[in-house]
Parts: sequence; structure tokens; C-alpha cells
Amino acid sequence: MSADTLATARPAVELEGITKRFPGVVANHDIRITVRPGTVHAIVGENGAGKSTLMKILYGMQKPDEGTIRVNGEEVSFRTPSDAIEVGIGMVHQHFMLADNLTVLENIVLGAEPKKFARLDTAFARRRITELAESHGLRVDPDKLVEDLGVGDRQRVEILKVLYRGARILILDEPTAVLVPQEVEELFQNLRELKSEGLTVIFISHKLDEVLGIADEITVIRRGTTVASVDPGDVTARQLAELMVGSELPTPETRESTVTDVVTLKIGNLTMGADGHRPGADPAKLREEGRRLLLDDVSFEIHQGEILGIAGVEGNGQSELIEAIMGIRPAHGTIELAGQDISGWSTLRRRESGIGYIPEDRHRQGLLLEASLWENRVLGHQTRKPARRGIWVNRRASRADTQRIVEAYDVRTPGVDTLALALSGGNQQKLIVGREMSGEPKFLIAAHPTRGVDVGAQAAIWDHLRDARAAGLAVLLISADLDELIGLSDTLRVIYRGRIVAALDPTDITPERLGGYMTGAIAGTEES
Amino acid sequence: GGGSGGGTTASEAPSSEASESTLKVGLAFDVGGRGDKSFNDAAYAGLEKAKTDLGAEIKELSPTADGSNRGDLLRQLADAGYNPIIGVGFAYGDDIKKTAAEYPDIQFAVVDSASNGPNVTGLLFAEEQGSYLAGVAAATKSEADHVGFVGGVENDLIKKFEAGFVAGVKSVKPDAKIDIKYLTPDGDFSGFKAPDKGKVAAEKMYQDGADIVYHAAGDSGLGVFQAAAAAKKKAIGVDSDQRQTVKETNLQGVIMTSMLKRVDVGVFEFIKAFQGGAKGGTNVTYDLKVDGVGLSTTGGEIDDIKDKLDAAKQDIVDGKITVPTKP
Amino acid sequence: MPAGLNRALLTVVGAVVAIVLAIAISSVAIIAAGADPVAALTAFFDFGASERSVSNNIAAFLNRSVPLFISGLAVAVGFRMNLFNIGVEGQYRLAAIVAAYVGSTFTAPAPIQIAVIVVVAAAVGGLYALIPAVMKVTRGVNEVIATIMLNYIAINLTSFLVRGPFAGERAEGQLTTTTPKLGESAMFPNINFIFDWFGQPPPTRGGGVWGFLLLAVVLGVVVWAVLERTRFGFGVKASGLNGPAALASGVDPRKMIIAAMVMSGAIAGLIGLPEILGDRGAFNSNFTAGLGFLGIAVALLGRNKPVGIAFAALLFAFLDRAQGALQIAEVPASVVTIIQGVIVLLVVVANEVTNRLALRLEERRAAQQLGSNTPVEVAA
Amino acid sequence: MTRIGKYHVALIGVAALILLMSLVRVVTGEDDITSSGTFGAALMLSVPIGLAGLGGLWSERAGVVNIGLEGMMVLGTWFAGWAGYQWGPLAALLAGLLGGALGGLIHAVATVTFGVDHIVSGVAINLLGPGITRFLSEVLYKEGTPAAEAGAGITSSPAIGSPPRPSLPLLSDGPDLLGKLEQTHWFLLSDIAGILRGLTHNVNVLVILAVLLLPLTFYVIWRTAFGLRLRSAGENPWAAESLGVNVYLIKYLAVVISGAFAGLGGVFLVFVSTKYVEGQTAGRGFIGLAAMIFGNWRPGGLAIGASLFGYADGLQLRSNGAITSFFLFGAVLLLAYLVIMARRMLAPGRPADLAVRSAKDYTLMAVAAAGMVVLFWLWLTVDQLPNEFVFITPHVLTLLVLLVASQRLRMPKADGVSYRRGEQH
Ligand SMILES: Nc1ncnc2c1ncn2[C@@H]1O[C@H](COP(=O)(O)OP(=O)(O)OP(=O)(O)O)[C@@H](O)[C@H]1O
Ligand SMILES: Nc1ncnc2c1ncn2[C@@H]1O[C@H](COP(=O)(O)OP(=O)(O)OP(=O)(O)O)[C@@H](O)[C@H]1O
Ligand SMILES: [Mg+2]
Ligand SMILES: [Mg+2]
Repeated sequence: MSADTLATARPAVELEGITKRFPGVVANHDIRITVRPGTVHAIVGENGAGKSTLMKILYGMQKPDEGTIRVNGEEVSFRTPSDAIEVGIGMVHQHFMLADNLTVLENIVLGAEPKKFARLDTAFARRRITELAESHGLRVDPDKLVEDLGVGDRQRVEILKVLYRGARILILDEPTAVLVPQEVEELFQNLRELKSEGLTVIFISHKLDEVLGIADEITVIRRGTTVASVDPGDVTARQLAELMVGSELPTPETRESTVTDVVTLKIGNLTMGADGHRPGADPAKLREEGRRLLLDDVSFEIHQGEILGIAGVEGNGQSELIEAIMGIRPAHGTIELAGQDISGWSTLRRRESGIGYIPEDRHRQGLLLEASLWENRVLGHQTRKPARRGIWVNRRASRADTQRIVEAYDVRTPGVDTLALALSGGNQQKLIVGREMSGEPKFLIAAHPTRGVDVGAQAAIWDHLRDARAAGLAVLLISADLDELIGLSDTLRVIYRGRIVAALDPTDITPERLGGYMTGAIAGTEES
Repeated sequence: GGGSGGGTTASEAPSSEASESTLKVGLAFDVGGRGDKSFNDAAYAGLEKAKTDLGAEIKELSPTADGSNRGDLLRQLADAGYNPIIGVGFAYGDDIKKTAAEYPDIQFAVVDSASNGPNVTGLLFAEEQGSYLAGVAAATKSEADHVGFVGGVENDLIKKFEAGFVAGVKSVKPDAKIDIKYLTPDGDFSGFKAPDKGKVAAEKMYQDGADIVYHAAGDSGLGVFQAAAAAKKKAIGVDSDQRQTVKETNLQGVIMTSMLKRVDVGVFEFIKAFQGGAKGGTNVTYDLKVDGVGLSTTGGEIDDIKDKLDAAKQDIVDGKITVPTKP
Repeated sequence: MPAGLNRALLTVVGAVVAIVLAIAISSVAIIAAGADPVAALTAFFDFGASERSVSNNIAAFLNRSVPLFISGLAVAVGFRMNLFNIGVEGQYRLAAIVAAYVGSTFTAPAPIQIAVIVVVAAAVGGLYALIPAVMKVTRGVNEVIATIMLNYIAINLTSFLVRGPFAGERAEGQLTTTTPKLGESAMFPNINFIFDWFGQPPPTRGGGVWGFLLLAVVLGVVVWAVLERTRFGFGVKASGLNGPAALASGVDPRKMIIAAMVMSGAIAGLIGLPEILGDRGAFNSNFTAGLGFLGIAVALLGRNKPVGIAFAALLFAFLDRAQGALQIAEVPASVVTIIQGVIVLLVVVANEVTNRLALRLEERRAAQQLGSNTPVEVAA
Repeated sequence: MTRIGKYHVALIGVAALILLMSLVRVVTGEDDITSSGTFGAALMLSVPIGLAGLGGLWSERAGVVNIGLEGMMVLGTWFAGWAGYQWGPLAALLAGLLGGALGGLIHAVATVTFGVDHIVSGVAINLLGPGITRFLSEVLYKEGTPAAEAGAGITSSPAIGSPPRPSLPLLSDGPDLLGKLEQTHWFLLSDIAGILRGLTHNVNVLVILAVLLLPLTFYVIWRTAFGLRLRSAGENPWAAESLGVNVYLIKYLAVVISGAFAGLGGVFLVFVSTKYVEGQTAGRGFIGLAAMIFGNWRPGGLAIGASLFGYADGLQLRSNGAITSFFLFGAVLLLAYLVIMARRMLAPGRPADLAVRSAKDYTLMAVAAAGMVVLFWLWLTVDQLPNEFVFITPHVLTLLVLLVASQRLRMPKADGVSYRRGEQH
């Protein structure tokens, strides 16, 4: 590759002996990385290994306790991100850093505004952005509000933000987590183009095959320390994973089918309009009038002991589907649980009648971060045993049951009185899984049950789901991780623009083909 | 209410404190407190006069902004050995009654409220009589036969002003038009502190043709004067001689006269009477007869109608005219 | 448990530091005003020379704290759910006048009559608070503006009622408009007997120490139990900490908004009662105003917890009581307001700082006990 | 495209409103509905509310809730009075601005540096403002001080010189063409003349300044680089931080400016009354906040909100009778609503809507019809409302408007969030 010709050049980034301590945690310990210019350098590691922290240090958002940073051979010390921007470093964060109510243009120029006197020179900015977008193949409309954009577009805005500042070194922290394969490929095409222009890319991902596909060099971080630096040509994904965790990679494979012919959940013609809900309206008419529909005539059944997976690019109606089933948002159509129509029921009554819910965003919908673990155990079960005693909350029983969950689900915590925010994401997720299983649900919604959870916890959660399924639980699984979807599901449906466009058999589908359905590239052929 | 059984022990405090029978006078202001350039300050002037003329030792206290501690101020004065004690403002009526019952050996007085205990003197002012004269003056001086009244807060005290003024105007020109406006309802005392609102209300009256507006609106009266100055018309002040107390020279000229309410006289006379051994249980009304109310003459603008005013005053003093206290 | 203890200790230390700082700042102001800060400080503790005066001042202090406490509770119930009920002011005034009027229309044995008055007050306050709650739930109207507007409306309505439909007999020459006087049986018995325990003469002040104090304590305990121990309180807490999570857990936010607002309003309705039932026997046009706004400060100072609110109310009442004593000591009495403002500000700053410290400690403890993420094993 | 559409709709709305007001005036004979006096008063009464609201806008657009506007406004009045009597109106203006800004600074220190809950800090400032000013008065204005000689008391400062009050020559002054036209009481023409004259005749210079501050605020916040940073701090401070924006600095500036605006509102009150009067703010800080929320955190909307208060307040101060004509006004509005609804329902080719709307809409229409009848009946029978009901007009109107419009409101996303550098949400 071109890397050979550049080998003699001064390294773009050199990190030496970086150490960063947080109260009680050493996030980075004596990290050493050298990034050659004009290459894509991947950094991999488990959750909480310290990747994001390291990148934030390189971007001036956090100060290292020890160690030196050299950019293009010069030693630097950053106080704020603007110092890093000045020497040509740009970062795309793990979570989008966009202001929804501002336009694409405003988001891009923020902090580096072109000015005519005090006035924001929008004409100039628009020209620059269009230029950049065209030369790098990153299409966006500068005048759109960010809140109206999909994830792919947002990702492009993030990259444009960095390019706009003339960055020569790009940090991408898990940019592909929310993208479908086609979008990932598009992103990689962009990255290769950038690389050919001489830009340096630091790339973080949990998806090892992606890493192997794009990286020129790979650094592995384990528990805050660099443990290896490898050439992608020399390793397999499995070897890489073993380097990361020091153990074998678990795979989500359903062994034997436990599907029965008893229908647990039956969804019929579920339809939801984008502009509010009007009871009594006829969905067919809404469609006729050309109104935008978030859910469009969705129907399926889930049987006892079956896991039904829903594949789809984020924002195609998954959240709406879940919230309709949970009774959080009103929709037209029927929802039957064990033969009973529950579409008029409140969320509480639905939960009481045996629906469990692992929400897609545990911090938003799943936890009270500033409350103790046992109070989080009560959440969603406040009207049932053991949390309930008349009008009172049964504190003792709740504590005891939380202790049970902590033990059974291996939640690493000092105790049940610890605040939820003190736990790592994986442990928080295990607590949620334990809680949702403890109501002996008939039906479970599992939305991204292992998102952002490290491999160990991932395997544990998968096991719990399989066990429950074997015991007769019906599960609606929604995930962006296609391996997880294919591996766990008994049946697969693809959702696209609020419609179920395909029913697939997980035993003979590849992630690539699935991605085709998800992006509408392959037209919906119904298989069953 | 309960708990009034402690009254018998009340005598010890004053007797032990008030040594050598020096005159120790306590006074509790109404909300706003001393330095309001108005009602409270007039009371203080009387108190100060008692200090210089009668050699009294004086203490004056202001309540909290919400007036919740009026009663406690009275008790603190009583416990500290002050006798007599004066509450300034009708809001003290209830508190004086209770405190007086608790301290039967101390003499109390309350301004603007009637006596409600054997050791309470009510210092009442016949605002309606003074306002009547203001009405006579306004009606006589009005060329448009159209006058106005701006009240700060719509409570019964201010309504006395209105009633007297209206009666006075009607006595001269029964067909005269009288515009009446209050700035805030009872219980919302911001109407006494809103010059802008006073200005808007008076402006409207002047625009509609009124040429003299009488105000009983505390600081809001300033807005009335401004409106008068802008319209090049006249206004009548209240409580003190506002042609003297208002410092703006451009406003002094519009103040035709002011309805005087001699709270200072009331307070001083009460203290003097106390020294002379007077006991409470009655009201003292400061009316036209004793010049407790009246009209100011600074500027000489009503000198030409002096006869008419004197005649009206005489009629009231003689009882030929009874001025209503309610509109 | 030691974590909780640590936290409580930190909070107390923070509060003490804040109060000391507030006193220091106010002392500077007092010196600047040419007065003596020591005299000011003594004035705060000067309850008078005679025993009777001490009793009276203690009564004044305790009595003042009662409405402040109730008001703080009312505001806190809303705050717990991130509902900002600025409308406490209007709610209590309207409730007070209606309760005073209704109470004067009949006579019954004391317990019954008092109970009826209390219930009426709570009902009126609750109903008035229902208006912004319904507006929020059905039309998404911001409760801050709605309650501000409703305060003005309540003040005007009260003024209309006290002068018109609810006006009572007045003595000749009394200018204060008032509702009809309550009968003897409507007056809440005082608790002056506690002074006997300490060998003090009972206070002669007004109704003595208002018996409503006991009711306020009971109310505090009930509010504590409801908020901390019941399922309803759990719903309130969950909605306040994380609305979307509460919703997904089956807590109906609309019901909770209405319930919390009505509960807040119902408590607010009681604010005026200690004064009416313990002392005045009627609602009049000079009735103490502004308690609803002070309640906000008290609630915040007390961190929206009943025990904290009790301390905050006592502190505010203690400071307020000194208004007269300060003036006697020739210190500008407005120093009290400054101290109150500074204390609120400093205590919340201290809260913030100690809170963060406590969280940090908790996290560190959690991490240490787990021993995870220590680089020891891979120190190669 | 949509911008222009909105602009047209707004123009048509204003035109319709003036037409309706003119109609009601002619029918009821209440000239004050559109008189220049009412609009002059409305302008005067709206300005302090609008300034407080602008203060709120600056701070909330930067993500800091400011319920302490009232306290800052109080500081503004006091300092304006104190400086004004000694050194004249210009000094009053500056001192008032500084006084308010000082309040803003305290708020900024508490909320931005220490991360105190914004409402808590605001409440503390509302306690502190009146406390500090009262204290200062007690010290500086007490008997025997030079200020007291000049006419100060504990509750008021000495008088300050009044600033100039220009008028529009020819139209509102001199020949006063508008005034003449207004006096003819012609349908519509006189109404427009009255409105224009009220807004241009004998206005305080500060009014002009205040009105100019609205477009200026819009320009700065929506058109400049600084404004973009400010809004980003209110929408997503973490994003701003990651791009090197100094969010703390922006927030500090915004909150201090916010306090200065509130202080300016106080200065205006002092200019109107020509002196500081204790308690003269009378809750305008809160009303300003309400007007700002009402106006959807935007200068234009805020102007409408403040005008609504100012107009209703001015009208009720000038005329008790005009308030009753609001009944007619309301009845006509409801009638218009009913007509529109009925037309929509009867329009052919949309049977779907009929089915969809049915129940809920019929109830709404029934309520509207009943309301119309009641209002009309009230207008015919009531000729003098008790004053208390007149006083509450602005507040009731606000509640009604909010009931209709508040679902469109959108506050800055990170408003009220306590932001700390380096700590993502
Ligand atoms: N601001 C912080 N305060 C305290 N601890 C922190 C902070 N940020 C990170 N940590 C700790 O540092 C460790 C490393 O976190 P970091 O976010 O860098 O992990 P990561 O490798 O990016 O993980 P992921 O794959 O989940 O993104 C975490 O386990 C966490 O315990
Ligand atoms: N901003 C922060 N301030 C304090 N502590 C933090 C912060 N961010 C993370 N931590 C700490 O880091 C640990 C877990 O952090 P982190 O969120 O990176 O875990 P994670 O496994 O990556 O989970 P997630 O996928 O939800 O981000 C916890 O102990 C948490 O308290
Ligand atoms: Mg993470
Ligand atoms: Mg990370």
C-alpha cells in the first residue's frame, strides 16, 4: 500500500506513557501508540477498555495525568479541543454531538464561523460546505435542521464538521455502530478517499471484520493498556478478539427450536400517523390522503418459545412499534396478548399482564440513575409482588429480590443500596434484564439488549434470553447487531419505512443480504 | 381565641422597666416603614415633636414587608417598657386589640382605626371631610365641569377619600362629570407604588376633558402629577402638602392644593394627652373642626375661592352637612 | 449504610459552612452600614429581658415557622416531580378565605368544625391547583406561567370575595375588611402547656403557640411517608428523576402531574389556617401575603425533604423573629432578608459541592470494592 | 418559502385583528379600544415587560433558566434611582444596567460555575434583590443624609432628571395629522391613525431603544457567530464544547446580559416615575418571563406577549367599559372559528375528515357555540364589571391564548440543564 512510501515520514500522532485516572478507575495506563500519516489506524478493545478516554485526551477534552503527546513530531499539550483543532485534529464522537434545532450549516461552522464583521457569513459557509461535500462525496443539504436527518446523514455532518476545520487527523469513535452495511461501505469509501488525500484516520470499532477491512494497522487495548499492535494481514477476527479479551469469542447461536404453536402475541394492522393520533380514524384513509405513517399496517405473531427478530435501519419504525406495544404511544390496529385484546390498556396494565421490556436506551427509559439498585428493581413492578404491600412499597422484600438478581445475573455491585449510576453500562444492563425476567413475563421486548455491553456480559445476556425462550417466553428482539439478530432469532422480519417488507429465515441469510432488505436495495419478497 | 389567660401577669414588665417615670413612647409603622415621605413619616414627625417638646424617649419599629409581625412589634415594645405605644395604619386594628388585652396597664393608640379596648385610643381622621373640601375646590376651579379621582388601592380607607370628594364636587356642580379609577384591588398594595399606572389612569381623564384630578394613591400620585404637567392641567395632592414635598419643580406647579391629613398632630396630641393622664377606650377624631384635615394653600392657587371653602368647612363643622364615608 | 451516613454528614457540614459564610457576608454589610455586627448577632438571640417576653418571642418564632413549613412542603411536593408550583401563593389565599368563610357559617363541636375547615381549605387549594395541572396535561401549558397568572387571578378574586360575598360584620371605625368571625369552637387550641414543662410562663401572644404546629408535624410525617414509602411516592420520585423511564414503567405521567399538583395545592390550602384558627379567627384584607413565595425558598433550602424543610422553616422563622430586636439594636432590619437570600444561595452551592463529592466517593467505593479495571493484571 | 409564507400569515393576522378591533369599537362606541392614548399606554406598560422578557430570552437561549429576573429588575431600579438623582439620566441608565448585570453575575456564578439548580438560584436572587436594595436605602437614604435632603426616603430615591421624549413631527406632533384623523372616528382609518399615533407620539427615548433592542437581539442571536455559539450552548453545550466553544464564557456573558436587560427594564420604570419607588417592579420580571415563554423563546413572539399584557393593562386602566367589549370581541372570534369549522365540515369531497373528526370536534364546536352565546349575553347585560374582574383581564387573556397556542412552543433543548465541562450527559 501507500503506507510503505510514507513509512519514513514523521508519525502523525505519537502517544507515549499516557495514564489517566478517574476516581477509583484507571482508564488509561501507560498507553503507547504510534500512528503513521496517511493511514487508517484502528483501535480495538472491550467496553470500558479506555478507548474513548484516550481519544478524548488526544482531542483535548480531558487532560492526561501522565504521558506525552506528539503530533507530527512536535510535542503538544492541549487545554481545550480548540488547541487540538488548531494542530489539525478532529474528532467524531461515539455519540452524536449535534444540536438538533440548528441547521446542518450551523452545526458545521459552530466554533469556526466565517464572519463578515460580526455577521455570520452564511453564503461563504454554504459554498465551502458544498465544495467539501462534493469533493469527498458526502451529500448533505446545509439548510436542513439536523433533527430532520437520519443517522447516516448525521454521521456525514459529523465528518464534514471535522473536515471543515481543515483537520488532517480524524478520530472516529465507533462511527459504524448505528449504520447498516451499505452505509458502512459508503463510509469506508469516504475514508479511503480521505486517506488517499493524505489524511490520517484513527478508527475505533467493536466490529472486527470491519476493522480488518479498513485498517492499515491495529492497536489492541485491554483494561486501559496497549497489549498489542498488529498488522491486519497477519490476524483473523478470532485472534483479534482473543487478544482483546483473552478468551474465546461467544457466538449467538440458537441451538434447537423451541417454538410452539401457541400464539402469545398477535399484532394486527398496527398503524401510526406521524402527525398525532386521532382515535377512530381509518388507517386506510390516512394512507389514501398521503399522510406520513410511522407504522404502516404492521402485522405478525409471536409464539410461545419463539424469538422474533426485527431488522431495520434505525428510525424505520422500531421505536414506534415497541412503544405502541407498550402502550406508550397510541396507534391504530389490534394487539393481542394470549388471545386478549390489550390495545386499549394502559402501560401499567400491560406490564402487569406479563409484558417485560428491555428498552433500547437504558439511561432514558430503563433506569433511575440517581436511585438505588433496589429502587430500580421496583421500577415497572411497583404494583406487583414483591415490591408491593398495599399502598406501600415493600422495601425489605424489594431489597432481598434485588440481591437475588444481583447474584443470579452476576451484577457487579457493592450492594443493592448503591446508586445505579455507579455501575458500568454492562452491569446496568444485566440488572435491567434480571428485573424484566423476574416478573415471569409471557412476552418480552428486548431492544438492543447487548448494545454497548462487552463480550462477557453479552454472552450472559444471550444465555438468559435463550433459557427464558426454552421455558416458553415469547420474545420480540430488535437489534442493530445483525449477527445477534440472525443468531438468536427463530424468525426474522425486516421493517422499512414503517412497513414489514420481508419475512426471512435466519438459518439461510447473510448479514449482507439482510442489509439489502433493510436499506430497500432488495425489494420485499415474502419468504416464509 | 385561647390563651388570653396570661393577662394577669402583664403588669410586672412595665413597672420594673419604666423607672423614674420618664416618658417612653413606642411606635410601630405600617408596611413601608419610616422614610416613606408620607403617612409613616407624618406619624414620625409627631413622635419627634414629642421628643423635643415633651422630652420623651422614643423608639420606632418597621414591620416586615408582608406585615406578618405587626403584633409582635407591639409586644416587643411593650416588653421593652414603652408606654404609650402607637400603631400607625388601620391594619393595626386587630393586633392592637389583642395586644392591648394582653397588656392592660399600657396605653395604646391606633391611627385610622377605632378604639377597640379600654386602653386603646382610636386616632381617626375625617378624610372624607378634607376630601369634600378638595371636591369643592376642584369643582369650583374646573372649567370643563369634569374632574377625576385616582385611588391607589381599592380599600375602604381610600373609598372614604372618594366619597368625600364626590360629595364635595356634587355640592358645587351637581352635573359635573367625575371619573374614578383605582389602580389595584384590596390586598394588592402595589397600587400605592405604581407611578406609571397612576399616569395612565390620569392621562385618560385629562384626555377625556377633566381638568383637575385628585389622587389618593401614595407614590402613584407622582404619575398623576406628571400626567397633569403633560396635559397642562391641575391635580390635587394628598396627606401632606405635596407642593412642598414633591421636589420636581415642573410638577410643583400643577399641584393646585393638597388634602392634608395631620397624622403628626394626632400622634403628638395623643402623647401629650397620655402625659396628662388621659386613658383610652375612646376615639379622637381629627376632623375639620380641629384642623386634623384640611387643604394646603401653598402656591396660592385656591386663595381666590377661600370664602367658598371656608363656608363649606363651616357647614360641616356646624353639622349642616354630613359628608358620606362610603361612595 | 455508611455511604448514606457519609452523605448526611457532608450535607450537614456543607450547611454549617454556608450559614457561617452567610453570617460573615452579612456582617460585612452591617459594618458597612455603620452598625455593630456583634450587636446584630446578639439581637438574633435576644428574646427579651422578662420571662414573659422570652415566652412570647419563642411563640412568635414557632408560630412563624408553621406556615413556612407547610408552604415549603407544598412547593416540595411539586418539585419532587419537577413541577414548579409558583401558584402556592394564590392557592393558599383563596383557600384561606373560603375556609374562613365556610367555617363561620355554622357551628359544630370543635373537632368537627375544625376538621371541616381544614378539609375545605385543602379542597379549595387542591381544586385551584387542578386548573394548571389540567392545562398542562391536556394542552401542554407550562405550569410556571399558568400558576403565575392564576396567582394574580386569585389575589383579585380574594379581594372581591372579602369585600363582597364573604364580607362579615365590622366594628364601627374598623377599615380592614374581613370575613365573619369564626366561633369559639372553630379555634384550634394552643399548645402553651409545653411551657409548663420548662417552668416558663405561657406566652400571652395572640393565641400562644398555635396548636396547628402539631398538625403541621403530622402533615410533615404524612408527606414524608407518602413520598418515601408509598407506591404513589415512588411514582412521584420516578417521574421526577426520569420521566421517560417512569412512563415506560407504567407510571402515567398525566395522572401523576394531576395528583402531585393537587396534593401540592391541597397542602398549600392549609398555609393560611394556623393564623386563622390560631389567632385571627377570620380572613381579612391584611392577611399575611407572600408565604407562597417564601415557601419556594424554604423548600429549596430543605432539599425538598420534610425534615430539611422543617429545619429551613425554623431557620427562616428564627431570622424573621429578629426583625424587631434588630431595630431596637439600631441595625437595619433588612439584613434579615439579605441573610436569608445569601443562605439559600450558599446552602445550595454547598449542597451541589457536597453532592458531587458524595457521588464521587460512592463511585470510588463501588469501583474499589469491585476491584475492576485495575491495570495490575496486565501491567506487562 | 416557508419564511415568506409565515410572514404573510402574520400580516394577514394583524390586518384581521385591526379590522376586528375597529368593528368592535364602532359597535360598542368604546373609542379607547384603538385610541392613541391606549396604544401609548400599552407601549409604555409593555416596555418593562418586554425588556425583562428579552433578559429571559438571552439567558434561556444560552441554556440558563432565569426566574431571578424580578430580583435583577429590582436592582436595576434602585441603582438607576441612586445614580440618576446625582448624575442625571445617562448615569441612571448605566447604573441600572450595571445593577441588573450584577444580579445576572450572581446567577451566573451560582448556575454556571457551581452548577446550582437554576430555579433555586433565581429564587435566591429574588430574595436578595429586594433585601439588598432595602438595606442600601436604609443606609444611604436615612434621615440626615444628603439624599434625604434631596427628597429621598426609605422607599424612594430623590427625583432624577427626565430624559427627552421625542414625537414624530408632522404626523403625531406639530400639525398632528394622525391625531386629527383619529378624532374623526371613521371606521378603520381612525383606528389605524390612533394606533400609529399612540406608538409615535411623545415616546420616551428608552422606548425607542427598547423597541430597537428586539430586532437587535434577533440579529445578534440568529445572525452572528456569537449568537450561534450562544444558541448552541442552549441546545447542546457538549457539542459546542467539543468544537472548542468556551461554553462557560458564553453562558456567563448571556446571563450577565440577561441581567442587564432586566436592569434596563428597571431603569425604564424609574424613568417613567422619575424616581426609584420601592416595589415598583410589581412582579414584572415574572410577567416578562411569561411573555417570553408565550413568545416561544423568540423576540417576535415575546413582543406579541408583552404587547398583549401592556395593551390589556393599559386598556383596563383607561376604561372599565372597554373591558366588557372584550366579551363581544371574544364572541366574534368564536363565531369566526365556528364558521371556519362549519365550512370545513360541509366542504364536499372530504368525507374521511367527517368520520375522523366527529366526536371530539363536535364537542369543541358545541363548547365554542355555547361560549359565544354566553359572551354575547354577557356583553349585552353587563355594563360594569367589578374592578377585580377588570384587573385580571391581562392574565385571563394570557391563559386563554396559552390554552390555544401552547402546544407549538419549543424551548431550547438544554435549557435548565446544569452543564459541566467534560461531563457528557
Ligand atoms: N468521566 C469519567 N469519570 C469517571 N470514570 C470514567 C469517566 N470516563 C470514563 N471513565 C471510566 O474509564 C473507563 C474507560 O472508559 P472509556 O469510555 O474510555 O471506555 P471505552 O473503551 O471507550 O468503552 P466503550 O467501548 O464502551 O466505548 C470506563 O470503564 C469508566 O469506568
Ligand atoms: N461523565 C462521567 N462522570 C463520572 N463517571 C463516569 C462518567 N462517565 C462514565 N463514568 C463512570 O464510568 C463507568 C461506566 O462508564 P461507561 O458509561 O463508559 O460504561 P460503558 O460500559 O461504556 O457503558 P455505556 O455503554 O452505557 O457507555 C461508571 O462507573 C460511571 O460512573
Ligand atoms: Mg462507553
Ligand atoms: Mg468508547
